[in-house]
Amino acid sequence: MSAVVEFERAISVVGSFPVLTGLDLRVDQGEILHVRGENGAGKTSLLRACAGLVSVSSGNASVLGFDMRVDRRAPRRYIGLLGHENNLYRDLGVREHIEFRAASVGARASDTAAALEQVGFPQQLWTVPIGSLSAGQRRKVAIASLLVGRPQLWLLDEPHAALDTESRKNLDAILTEASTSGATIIFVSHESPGTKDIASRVVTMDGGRITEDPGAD
Amino acid sequence: MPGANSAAKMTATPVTRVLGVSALAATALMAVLGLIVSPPDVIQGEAVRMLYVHVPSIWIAYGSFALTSTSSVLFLRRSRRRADQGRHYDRLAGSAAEVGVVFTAITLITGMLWGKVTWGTYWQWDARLTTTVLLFVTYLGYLALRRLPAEPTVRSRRAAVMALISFVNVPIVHYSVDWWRTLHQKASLSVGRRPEITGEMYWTLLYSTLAVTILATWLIIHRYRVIRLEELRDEEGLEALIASRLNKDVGSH
Amino acid sequence: MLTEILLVARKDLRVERRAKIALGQVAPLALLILMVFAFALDANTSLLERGAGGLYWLAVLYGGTLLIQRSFDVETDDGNMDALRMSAIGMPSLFLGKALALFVQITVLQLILGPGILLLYNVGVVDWALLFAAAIAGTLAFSVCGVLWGVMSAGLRVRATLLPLLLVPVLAPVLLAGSRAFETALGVRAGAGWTWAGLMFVIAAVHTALGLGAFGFLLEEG
Amino acid sequence: MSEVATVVVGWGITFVALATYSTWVVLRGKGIGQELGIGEIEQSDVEKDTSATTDS
Repeated sequence: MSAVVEFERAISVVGSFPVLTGLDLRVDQGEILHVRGENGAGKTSLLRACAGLVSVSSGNASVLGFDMRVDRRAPRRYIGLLGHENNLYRDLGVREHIEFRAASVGARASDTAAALEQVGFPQQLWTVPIGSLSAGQRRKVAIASLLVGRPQLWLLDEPHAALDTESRKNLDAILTEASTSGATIIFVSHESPGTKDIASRVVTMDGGRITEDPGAD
Repeated sequence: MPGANSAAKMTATPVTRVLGVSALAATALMAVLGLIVSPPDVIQGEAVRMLYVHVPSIWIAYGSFALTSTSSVLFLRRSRRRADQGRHYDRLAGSAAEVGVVFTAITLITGMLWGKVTWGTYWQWDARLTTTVLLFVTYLGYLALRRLPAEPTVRSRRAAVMALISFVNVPIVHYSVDWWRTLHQKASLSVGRRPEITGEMYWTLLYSTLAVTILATWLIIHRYRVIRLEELRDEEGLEALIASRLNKDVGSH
Repeated sequence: MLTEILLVARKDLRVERRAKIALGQVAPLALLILMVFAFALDANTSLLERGAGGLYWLAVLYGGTLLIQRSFDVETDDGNMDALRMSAIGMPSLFLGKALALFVQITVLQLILGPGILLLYNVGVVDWALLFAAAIAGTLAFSVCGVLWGVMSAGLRVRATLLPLLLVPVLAPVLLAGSRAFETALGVRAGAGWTWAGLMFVIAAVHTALGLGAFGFLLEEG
Repeated sequence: MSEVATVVVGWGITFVALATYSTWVVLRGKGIGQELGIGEIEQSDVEKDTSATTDS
């Protein structure tokens, strides 16, 4: 198995705060990694470092085979990132929004309908402006925006938040299917997702580094 | 760049001390020469003494801004390859810009006072004055941008890009303002017959420039060192923060 | 690349069409500014007539600054900037796309302000071609500078004050050239109106070149 | 204002401004230096550090 994400003693600083304090982590292709930890443990920063949005200032970091210390933009087009925020334009219609996101990652606009159906988004709301949707519906739109890009690496920050039980199950199904077809998934949550944990491995973070990792030797 | 190299090395205390003392002595002598020894001008009278602070100031300001631009270009070139490289160029750019702003302010104030006695007005919409004010505001903006809280590399890059744009913009501003005035102003108040600068006045001006240059160099070096110290302080704070996060980590086990 | 530029511009304009900030708030505000200029100058017709060009561009500057800010508030809202950074859109296309959208919006603003000065300030146009050329050149310069400085101050707590501080010195020559060119086009001052318009094109070109090179650098955060 | 007075004011402002700025820079450097525990004698450490950065 090839490593999709590999961090060695990685230190990241945002502003003047060390968000990652010497983190070691290896994630192989096809894994579904669940990162646990309390608020402020550095989980979000780990995701952002994987996406190349936060630079690694010392140690080694490679994502999808790209050295993040050389060019942290390189792997981005293969990555789907869902942060705390949904990254939605509240003044766009649902469909318009996903078509824009699809086009901006070089995917076909025709995949939009499939993605929206996959996340179980009611068809009568496809033209409604995002600003008037509920939190759960927005989350679904955000997930659909990732789906159209068919990312090789999914980085999800509390993906189950704001979703009801039914939608959580649905999301788990989507993620499991993605991983069987070769994608790698890292998701972060400080609670257990509520449904059966789909993760193939669970690691714990604290103080900006991994403190428990069954996969580490 | 050799300039940056030597500037960095000159932070050594003996060198800056000597430089500081010479700056002090040189400016004192400059005051004696400019205020007492040099003769009043035939046309401008005593007012000509303003020349010795006004003209060197603007030269130093231009020089500093040029230094800011060069270091910014070098910084961008360095940091394109690796984000954590070329920080010294960024420091040099920042310290030179600040010194440049101080000297631009002095130029403006002395210029306005001088204008009052020679032209009878503090302000004239003359190309040079207008450009200088815009230059002043531009670099004030640059300094404001540098002070914003951000990740160091991001802040430095942003500042470097702005320095570059500002530098490109200076000739555009100057050209357009110059053209504006020459097109529409009936050659009126402008000083016009600027007296020939000769003899003692010439030497005094030259000497003043030298003195102010020494002072500015000393200032830039010191400012550079202060920026470096600020960074060291931040880094030290960082180590402490990492340590405290790890201690908490150890404690939880 | 053209597809990408149009994609970004279309997205911005769609957002704008729904939110109606430019038409609904900025344009009326700019018109209001034209009115209060008249108050400030005591509705002195000859002064207003002579100053129409300059006052027009000041109103554009004011409205334009608000539009630039809005253009980037849309991106920083709900973390959209992250999505842009993660997208496959090239940085030059992103720069040009946002500039294009701003260009359209500022043009719309001017389509309201233009009749405004003609009616309120009692001026007539003697050279329509020059008027349009100057308006287009000035708008181009406004848009590219706007995107360049907009991204620099985007998302910052102090953006509302920082953006104008950075923008105005850079746009000063545009303001100057625009005012002079308009004065010629409106027939209140004989002069080299076309050269002034040309100068604005040059300014726009210079900043486009700078923006194409630097935009990626500026968008990157952390 | 007479010419002499103007000259005095101009030079005065210049020197006061430069002196204030210089003092501010020096004191700020001293202040942070002390905070970091870098005394006058160990100033060379800062120098080493900066030249190390320069060489890289």
